[in-house]
Formats: sequence, C-alpha cells, structure tokens
Amino acid sequence: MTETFVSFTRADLAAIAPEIALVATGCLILLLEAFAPRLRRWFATVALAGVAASLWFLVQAPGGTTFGGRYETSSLTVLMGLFLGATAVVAILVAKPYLERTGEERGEFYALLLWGHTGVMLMTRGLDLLIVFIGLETLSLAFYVLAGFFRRVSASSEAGLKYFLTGAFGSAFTLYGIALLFGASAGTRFEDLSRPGLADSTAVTFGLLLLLVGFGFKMSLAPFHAWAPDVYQGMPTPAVAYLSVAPKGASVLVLFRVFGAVFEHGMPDRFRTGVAALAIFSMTLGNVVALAQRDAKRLLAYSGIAQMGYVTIALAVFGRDALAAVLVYFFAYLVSNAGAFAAVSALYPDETKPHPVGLLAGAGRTAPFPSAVLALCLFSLAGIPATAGFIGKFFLFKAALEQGLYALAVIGVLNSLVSIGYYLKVVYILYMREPIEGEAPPPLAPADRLALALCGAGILILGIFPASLWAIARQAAATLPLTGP
Amino acid sequence: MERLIFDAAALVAIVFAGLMVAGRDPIKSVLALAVSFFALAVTYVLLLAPFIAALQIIVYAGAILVLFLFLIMLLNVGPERPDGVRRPVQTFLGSLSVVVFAGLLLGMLRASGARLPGQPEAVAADALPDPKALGRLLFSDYLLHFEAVSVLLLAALVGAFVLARRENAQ
Amino acid sequence: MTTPPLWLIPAIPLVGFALNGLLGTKLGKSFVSAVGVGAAGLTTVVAYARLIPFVGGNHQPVVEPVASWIALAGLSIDISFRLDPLSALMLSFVTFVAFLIHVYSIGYMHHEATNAGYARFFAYLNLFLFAMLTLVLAESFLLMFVGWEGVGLCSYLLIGYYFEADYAAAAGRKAFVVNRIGDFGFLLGMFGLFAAFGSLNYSEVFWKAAQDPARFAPALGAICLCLFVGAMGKSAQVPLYVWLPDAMAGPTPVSALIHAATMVTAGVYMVARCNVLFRLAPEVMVFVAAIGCFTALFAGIIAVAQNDLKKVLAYSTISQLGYMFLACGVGAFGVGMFHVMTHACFKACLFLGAGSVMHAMSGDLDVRHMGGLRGKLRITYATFLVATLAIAGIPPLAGFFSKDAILSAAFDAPGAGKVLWAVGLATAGLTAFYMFRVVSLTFFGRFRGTAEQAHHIHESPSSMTVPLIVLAFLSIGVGFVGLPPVFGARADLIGPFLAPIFAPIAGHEGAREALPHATEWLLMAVSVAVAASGLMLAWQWYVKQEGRPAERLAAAMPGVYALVAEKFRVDEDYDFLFVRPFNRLSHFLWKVVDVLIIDGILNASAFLVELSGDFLRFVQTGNVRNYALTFFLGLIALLLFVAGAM
Amino acid sequence: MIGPIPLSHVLLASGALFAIGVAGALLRRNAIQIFLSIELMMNAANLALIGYGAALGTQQGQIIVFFVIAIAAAEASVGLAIFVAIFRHTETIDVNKINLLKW
Repeated sequence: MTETFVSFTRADLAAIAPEIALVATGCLILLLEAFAPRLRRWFATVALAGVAASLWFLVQAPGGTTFGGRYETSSLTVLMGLFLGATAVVAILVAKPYLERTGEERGEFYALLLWGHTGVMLMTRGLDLLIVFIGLETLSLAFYVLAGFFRRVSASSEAGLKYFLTGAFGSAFTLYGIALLFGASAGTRFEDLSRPGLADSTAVTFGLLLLLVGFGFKMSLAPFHAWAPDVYQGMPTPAVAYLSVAPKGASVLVLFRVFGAVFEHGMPDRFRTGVAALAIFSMTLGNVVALAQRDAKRLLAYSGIAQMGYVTIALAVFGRDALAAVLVYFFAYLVSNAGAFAAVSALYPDETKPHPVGLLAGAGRTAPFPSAVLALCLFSLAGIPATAGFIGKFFLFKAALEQGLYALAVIGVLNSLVSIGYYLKVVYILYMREPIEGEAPPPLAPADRLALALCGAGILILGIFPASLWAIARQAAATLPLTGP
Repeated sequence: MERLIFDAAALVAIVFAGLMVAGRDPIKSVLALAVSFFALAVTYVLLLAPFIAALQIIVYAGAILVLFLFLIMLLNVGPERPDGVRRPVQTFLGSLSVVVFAGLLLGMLRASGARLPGQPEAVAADALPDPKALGRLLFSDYLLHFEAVSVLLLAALVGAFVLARRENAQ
Repeated sequence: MTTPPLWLIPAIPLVGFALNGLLGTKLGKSFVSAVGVGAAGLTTVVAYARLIPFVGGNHQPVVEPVASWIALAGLSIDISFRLDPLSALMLSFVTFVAFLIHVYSIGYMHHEATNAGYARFFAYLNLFLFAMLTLVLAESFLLMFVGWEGVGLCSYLLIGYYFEADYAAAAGRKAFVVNRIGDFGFLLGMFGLFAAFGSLNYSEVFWKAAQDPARFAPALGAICLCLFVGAMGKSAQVPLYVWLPDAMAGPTPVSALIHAATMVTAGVYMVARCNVLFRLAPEVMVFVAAIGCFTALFAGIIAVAQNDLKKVLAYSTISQLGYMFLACGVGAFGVGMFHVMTHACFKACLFLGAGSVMHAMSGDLDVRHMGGLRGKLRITYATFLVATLAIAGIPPLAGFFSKDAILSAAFDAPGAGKVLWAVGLATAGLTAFYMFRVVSLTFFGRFRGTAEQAHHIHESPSSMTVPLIVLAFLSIGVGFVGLPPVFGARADLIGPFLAPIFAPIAGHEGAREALPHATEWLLMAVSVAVAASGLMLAWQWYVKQEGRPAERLAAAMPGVYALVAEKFRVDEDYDFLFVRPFNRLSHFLWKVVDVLIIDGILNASAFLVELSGDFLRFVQTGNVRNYALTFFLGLIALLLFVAGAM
Repeated sequence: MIGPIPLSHVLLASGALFAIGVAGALLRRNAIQIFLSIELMMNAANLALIGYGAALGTQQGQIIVFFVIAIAAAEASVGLAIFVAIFRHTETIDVNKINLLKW
C-alpha cells in the first residue's frame, strides 16, 4: 500500500495558516528562550509579529469550508479572529512591562498565551464538536499554567489549582454533552446536528444543556462563575486580560452555532426561558456582588459575570440580529474590559500582592493617563452613552425588544443602571481621594501606554461611530443559518 | 454470554469506581480506579473497540495512574483525616444533588438507549474492529483534530515543565 | 456672516474640557481660566450668533444632522441638533448664565491649592456645559439621554469635588440612587416610545402622535408616567428630591450652575419638549400638577427651618421647580418655561451671592453666625436683595411675571385649578417669608460670628461681583419679555414665540378662554399682597426671635423697617398660636419626613443591596468544592427546568 | 443492540460511572482524589461514546475516545504539575485548606 490516505490540500493549508503561524511563533519564542535568553526583551515583539502574521493569513485565507466541512473561513470567523487577535495584542502589550516588573519575563508566558490563543481560534472556526473541544482544552491547559505562572506567589499557584480543578470538572460535563449529541446525531459535525426531530429528543436537550453549562463555565456565567473571581485575583493580570475576554466570545459563538444547528425552527420556549433565567441570574448576581468588592481584579471579575449575563440575553433572543449584537458587544467588551485590566496592570506597583481598590486613591493625579483610561473603560462597562459599552448594550437590548422579550431588556437596563454604582465608586476613588503616601504607581511603560491608548481610542471610536462595525457584524452574522431576524 | 460478561465487567467497573470515591486513602483510590479502568477495557473489547481497549490499558491504567501513584508517593499524601470542620451543607447538598442528577441522567439514558435515533445502514464494514480503518479515518476526516491535539500536547508539555521545574532552574 | 453650525455650540466646551483635562495641570491657572472661561464665552457668542437671527426670523425649527450614529434597518438615529423656539429659549440663558458662572469661578476657586484641582474643576465645568447643551439641542430622545446622563455624571463628580470623603460619598450615593430611579423611568419611557412609534426622533414621534392621537393615547399614559419619573429624579420632585439639598456639598458655582439654573430644570424642559405626548395623557398631567404643587409647598415649608444659607436656597429651588411642574401640569408649558428662565437668573444670582457671603465668612454658611453684612458686602447685599425681591414676586422684577403667570394659569385651569392656585399662592407667601428671613439674618442686625471671621470679612473680587451685578440686572429685566395680557395683546413676547411648540393638537382640545382683565388684575394684586406680607412678616419675626430690644432694632434698621414694625406688630399669643406650631411643622417635615422616612428608605435600599452583596460575597468561600457544587446545582436546576418537563 | 449487548446497558453503566465521578469530585477533599473522580467522569463519557459508536455502526466514537485519552493524558500531566506547585507552598493538597483567595 503506497497510496497516501492523508487528505491534506493546499486549501487546507491556507485555512490553517493562521494557527500554524501562532504555534510556530510560540515554538520560536520557546527556542529563543532556551538558546538565546538574552533576546528576552524582543519576545513580546516576536509574539506580536506572530499575531500579526496570523491575522494576515486569516484575512488572506480563501472563504469556505475545509477539512471535509469541519473548518470554516468566512466573514464571521474573520471578524471573530480579528476580535481574538486584538485581545491577544492587548494582552501581549500589557505582558511585556508587567513581566519585566515582576522579574518573570520568560518565553514560556508568550508561548503559552499564543497556544491558548490558537485553541480559541479553533473554537471559533471549527464546525465540529470535537475540534471545538480540543480547542477548548488547549486554551484551558495553557491558561491553567498561566494562572499558576508565578510559582513563587502562593496566590498564583492557588489560582492555578482552582482553575484546573473547576475547569476539568466543567470539561467533563462538556465531554458528556458531546457524547450525548454524538449518540443522537451519529457524527460530530454541527451539520450532523441539524437533522429533523433532533430538537425534540430528551437526550439532545440534555446534551445541549451540558454544553451550555460547560461553555457557560468558560464565560463565567453565574452560577458557573465561582472560579472567576479567585482565578482573576491570583492570575497574572495580562493573562486575565486575555482570559476575561477572548474565550468568552468564542464560547458564545460556539453556543450560537450548536443551538443554531439543532434549533432550525427556533428555540423551544422552555429552553429559551432557561437561558433567559441564566441571563437574569448572572447579571443580577454579578452586579450585586460587585457592589461589595474591595479588590480591583475581583470587582472586574464580577463585572464580567454581569456582562456575560447581558450577552446571554442575546442567546435567549437567538436570531441573526442577536448574533450581530453579540459580535459588536464583544468588540466593545474587548476595549473596555481588556483596557480596564491593562490599566489595573499599569496602576498597581506590586503584582504579587492583592489589588485593593483603595490603593488607587488619588491615582488620577499621580498617574493621570492610566487613570483616565480606566475611568473611561469603567464608564464604557457601565454603558454610559457615547462609549463603546453603550453601543453594545444598545444593540443587545434592542434585539431583545424586537423579539418581544421586554422583561429581559428591562431587567438588563435596570441592572446596568445599578452597575454604575460600583464602576463610579472606582472612578471616585481614582479622582476624589488623596494619594496614599509611598504607594505611587509604577512608571508607565511605552507598551502599557500603547495598549491603554488603543483601548481608550477604541472605546470612543466605537461609541461614536458604531455604524460600520454594526454593518460588518450583521453581514458576518448572516453566515450562520439562524432563524429569526 | 457476551451480554453476561459485559454486565459483569460493567458491574466491576462501577463497584470499584464506588470504592475509589469512598476510600480516604489516595493510594487505594488509585488502585481501585485502575481496576475499574481494566474492567472498562473489557467492555470496550465487547463493544468492538479493541484498539481503544489497548489504549485504555496502556495509557490510562499504565501511564496516567502510575503517574498518580508516583505523585502520591512523592508528596507523601496520606489518607484524608477528618479536619475537625464539618461541612454539612456541602455534604448534604452534594449528596442530594448527585442523587437527583443520577436519577435524571439514568432516566434519560434508559429512555434514549431504548430508541436510538441513529440509522444502522452504515453498519457494514466500518463497524468492524479494524485499526487500519481507524487509522485511515484519523488521517482523513480527523486530520485537523490530530494536528490540533499536537498543539495541545505541546502546551501541556511546556506547561508541566514551567510549573514543576525547580525554582533555581533560571 | 455665515451662520455657525449648531454642533459647534456643544463642541466648544468639549474642546475646553479636553484641553484643560489633558494640559491644564501642566500649564497653570491662568491657562486653565483662559481656556475654561474662553470656551464658555465663545460658545455663548456662537449661540447668540444663531439665536439672534432665529428670534428675528420666522422661528421655523431647524434640524442640523451631524452624523449618522446608529443606522439600522428599522431604526436610524442621527446625531442631529435642533433649534426651535423651545431649545432657543433654553440656549439663551444656559450659555449666558454658564458663562457668568465660569467667570465667577475664577475668583471663587482662586484659593484652590493645586493646579490639578483647579484644572479639574474647570474641565468638569466645561464637560457639564457640553452635556447640558447636548441635552438642550438634541433632536432625539437618545441624544438627549446622552446629555441627561452626562449632566448627571458631572453633577456627581462635582458634588464630591472637595468635601471630605465621608460626607461627599454619602451625598454622592444618595444622588446616585435617586437618579438611578429617575433614569430608569426615562429609559423605560424611551423603550415605550420606541415600541409605540418605532422611532426616537422628536419630529417623528411628535408628528405621529399629533396625527393620530386616538391610536397612541392609550399607550401614552404609561409612557408619560415613566418619562415624568425621569423628570422627577432630575428636577428633584417629591419624593425624589432628597439628593438636591445634599448636593450643596459641591462648590458654590456648581450649586448655582448645575443645581439651580440649568441641570435641575432639564426635567421641566423634557416635559415641555414632550408636551404633545403629555397632553394626550391628561391623567398624567393631573399627576404632574399635583406633584409640582405639593413639592412647591412641601419644600417651601422645609426651607423655613433651615439655617444653612445654601440649604435654604436648595429647598427654595425644589419649591420653584415644583412651580414649574405645576405650570406644565395645568397645560401652561410656555409659562413653565418662562419661569425656568427667570428662575435661572435670580437663583443663580442668589447662589453666587451665597458663595460671595461664604467667601467673606471663611467658608461658614450658617445664617446664625452672620448678621449686618450689608455694610461690608455692599454689592453682594444689593444683588442678593434684588434677586430676593425677584424670587419673592415683587413687581416689576422677573419672578413676579413668571410666578403670576403660573398662578393665573392654575386659577384658570379646570377641575382643581383653584386649589392649585391657593396652594401656589400660599407657597408664594412662604417664599417671600423664608427668603427675607435669610436676608434679615445675613445682612441686617448685628454680626454674630467670631472675631476672626469679622476681621476677615471683605467684598469679593470683581470677577465675582461683576457676574452678580449682571445677574441682578437680569433678575430685574428678564421678566419683561413675558408681560401678562393685561398690558396689551402684544405685550407678551415669549408666549407667541413658544406657541408653535405648544400648538393645540387637532381635534383634541380647544383653546381656552383668556381670563377677564379685571380678574387678572385682582389675581396680581392678591399675589403681590401675599408676597409683601410674607416679606414683612419675616423681618418682624426674625427681629423678635433675636431677642434684641426694639429700640436698638429700630435704630439699626432703616426707616422702612420701623414702619413695618409698627404695622405688623405681632404679640406673643400670635407667636404661640401660629409661629411655633408652624416651626414645629417645618421641623417635623424636615426631620421626620425628609431625613427619616425618605432618606431612610433610600439609604435602606442602598444598604440592602450592599448587604446582600456582602452576604453573597461570603458565599465565595474560597473553597473550590463549593464552587463545583454551585456549578452542579446550577446544572441540575437547568436540567430539571428544561429537560425535566420533557 | 450491539451484538447481544443492549445499548441501554452500556449507557446505564456509563451514567452510573459519571454520577459516581461527580459524587467523588464534590465530596472528596484531596485534590488528587478529586482529579481521579474527574478522570472517571471522562471515562464514563468514553464508554458512552464507544457504546453509541458501536450501536450506530461508526468508528467515529472510537476516534473521539482516542482524542479524549490524549487530552486526558495531557490534562493529567498539567494537573500533577499544578499539584506539585501548590504543595510547595502549602504542604497540603487538601482543597479545604487552600482558600487564600476568597470573598
């Protein structure tokens, strides 16, 4: 037998070139770390170049599906890829000064970040449950390690342990869900799932719920959220900037794909109610608990839990406009949330200690630029008009209103109004308190400045000129066969 | 006959899984789990998956569990001792919820196992226990998965190295 | 001269904000003042460059789109600005008063220790102006909401500007909770509008509503109620007024600009803007009138018992805002807006005067420590007196005309109009009374403060007194644009100017008969008499309560006072029968209803939310098994709910 | 039916193993035992996958299991490294005692 049974075409290669670029860059950094550690200060640049190359390949890749209909290149995946890539860029920019300050600048950090990023890319582009699962696990494994990256810091190791145990627990449920869906559809591709009668099967409903729970875990959607505050608190901040944004977007997209495949004729009412209940629970719990937080990173974790509640509204609405709203929302969330973590990273002098909000007192005077961007990010997260966050919420709530889900929209609005309380509390501390003696923020590194400027500009640009992004998002959302407007 | 063996093996797997969970001593737990995995390998053979059965024994029982044993020895983890703090809520809610969940899951599985929505037309050659066919499938339809999993293994390798190497290695 | 575009008007202060925010700290106070005041001045000039041709021209509404903000298939929202008689009226005094207050702030904030603080203050002030002008000029509800949130944010930032953390934090929290309730109402109203009309642009919504009143009227009841809740929060109406007195923790120019002249009138402006909708919901109109009327009286009574100069003015503001809603509630939107305008002038003057007094008194605002300041603070005294006469409704000052117009509109209203009129009249007397009370305590009599304070007393710098003088002249003159109809059919300039905005809806309501002239004269006479007696009563009582011998008082006071003292001699019995119970009522309303009940409820709700937050925080035990359990319980709940039913 | 073996038997066995695994993960305090329980849950899924695959007459079930075993091995290696790392700090892997990060 000399004939080759490996089926790998040029189209396949072009399709996975973005991922190959990322993995190869990771390997390169690792090799440099091993053989030329003196080049360390260039690692971040190499990593950025890798992300840039990956984005270039992504944009260049011909549209359509490859690997036997298991991998997608479309305007949707390109848009998602840009979102993920931008998140990775912010994380890398923040990581460089952060790692230098903490004396932990090692190539493995960037390599793991890039490989985790590869996993998220697989999640967004795979049209196959198993690909998505492998992507999810790649991401998880990389970030379990990143959570515990500061081995000298006990909090970091603890974050690693907690993330690992809860994450593996969640993955096991996801896997069981995949098994059930496989049993019902005899395949792992999403298109296998769109078979008539599947939506009525109890096993399928069970499987879908298990997937919802598993990806809800990654989104830190309450009540599957409990890991997030602890892990965010102990994890190196740049890694949190990535983890708190990109995998959430990918998870929502996966859920949209799976539900879209199964529920060809619209989501059953009971299922919709369940999802809506999750949305309400998550935003309410996130916002209420955030009011009582004293640690900046934990506060942002709860804020993220609440934000994912808003996103889940779109999942309950479940239509093309809802998906487009989610895409816009995640771009807004990227600039606001990653920006907020970037500012937190730039404002706290000692990374190995907790990050009490009170330590930011008077930072508006001692570190005006990061404080201003942090304030802007928080306004955006709160959904103050003319910021990106407002636009994201606007489209979400509008999608809910148009589907007649008035209660969800009203609860969402009420929640976003409550949330202004804790966001403004931080702004208040930044600007209205006297600086604490001897607790000056570290000097602002150029990379931090760049990351903050990018996020701040993004918030304002998205907030004031959202129309083109919305148009692109709508076009991208149209590639999914979703019912409804 | 096969049915009987299957049921027996499954029963062994379940019983030893129960022992694994019930025991306080981690070493005994690992050993119980090993038995459970062996029994599972038997069921895999009966379910026309001898290749996976072999993997199960070599990778799971052979490699992973031995790694666990090794770690337990290394860290010198003794049996769980009562720590004086009772956690009645966790225990009660945990047990209750597991019972409810088991009820739901088993009820659903029984119902769905009786009427499989799939179609057995493709049962012919594909279903035979043929590692060669498995290999073909792996490198055609599942080529991307294969490549992706290599990234995963790489990340795990580097990650384990990052976490576990000695502090003074720098 | 080409006319400047409308967007320039809010854009100029935004640029000022950006300049001061980014560079102010580095470039020093003179730069900050130049940019801050320059931006306010320039935007005033630009605004008037638009206003003068507009007022002189044909008053046709102008809508200038700037950019498309959100464009969807079913909904397109442009950033566009609108100049029509209503926004022109607001624009005319918002820009000008804001400019004067910016000028005043140079002197007032001079003592600010750091450049950073000074720059921050002016940056916020410019940002506020930007938001307020956006609110006024917006052509859609959504853009108005941008301004609405923006002014609220600046208010919050400026309330906490310099007082020590605890007090300012409490004030900020209260303002926050109350405004959330209001904003929630506004947002719900906006949802309702969008659901009913499929648009959020004024022209479209109002046009559709006026075209087909029968179709929209049923939904409009709920929508208008929601919108009015928003207005109640922003314009401090009972029970959402509690944040305003606390907001006095901010610097005085802020109180004058935001918490008296401009932001707090945004609610009235919004109701007037939506007059088409409100008129289609008559039951909500009744509610508006009732709330306004009650607030006017309630806050007026509380004001009597206050000893903090700025608190008196704050309650007085609430009371006057109640007047404005009273006018809107009886359908006299134009009159309400007229009062908004006159009130902006004299109340800004009063607040700035209070700031000047505070400046002289080294930060002390307790009227019990003042007295006899009239000799040392001549300009402050004169302007404060003029503004007081204006707010009291003494003819021919500004307050007289607008208040009289409100009262006659209430008198004319069907249903309970006479009751509203009577309460309004009583409030007018009350207003005159408490305002003259503080005037007497502050500027007359003997100085009661410490020697150190006495030594320090000085008139404020000209950057502070010039705005006072200008505002005092406005308080005298601005009323003449709205002369009542008894002075001739064409005497009233403002009513016809605003009339297109408040045009009757076809087939919905007929024009109301104007009051006979004799009745109007009578009403005017009654209100003047009531105001005058309130004024004189105040002098009398606060002389007596000081316990000084009558001879020394007579000597200290000018001849007018002696006359008043003889005419209105009230004995101890009267004091016992009327004054003390009244003081007790006032104290009761303040201490029990205001502080205990309403504050209590608000604080308790805020506290409960935080408490539950604290409780839930402790559920986060740090034990990873608990986390797995919550995860699992969530899964089971979902399974039971969704799959359990199958 | 897979040969003479009813699918429902396979699934019931798998479900029972999964539930036992969940119970172990929720009730044990030792991180290693918790992780063993999670491994058991994944094995339960594997059993279901192979059962379904056999019943449906496709080898895809086995393929999935093949990948799952690889993933489980990777997860185990990282997990054990994490246990070692935390043990260096706390001298314990009892999760009840590892609760520095909370509230």
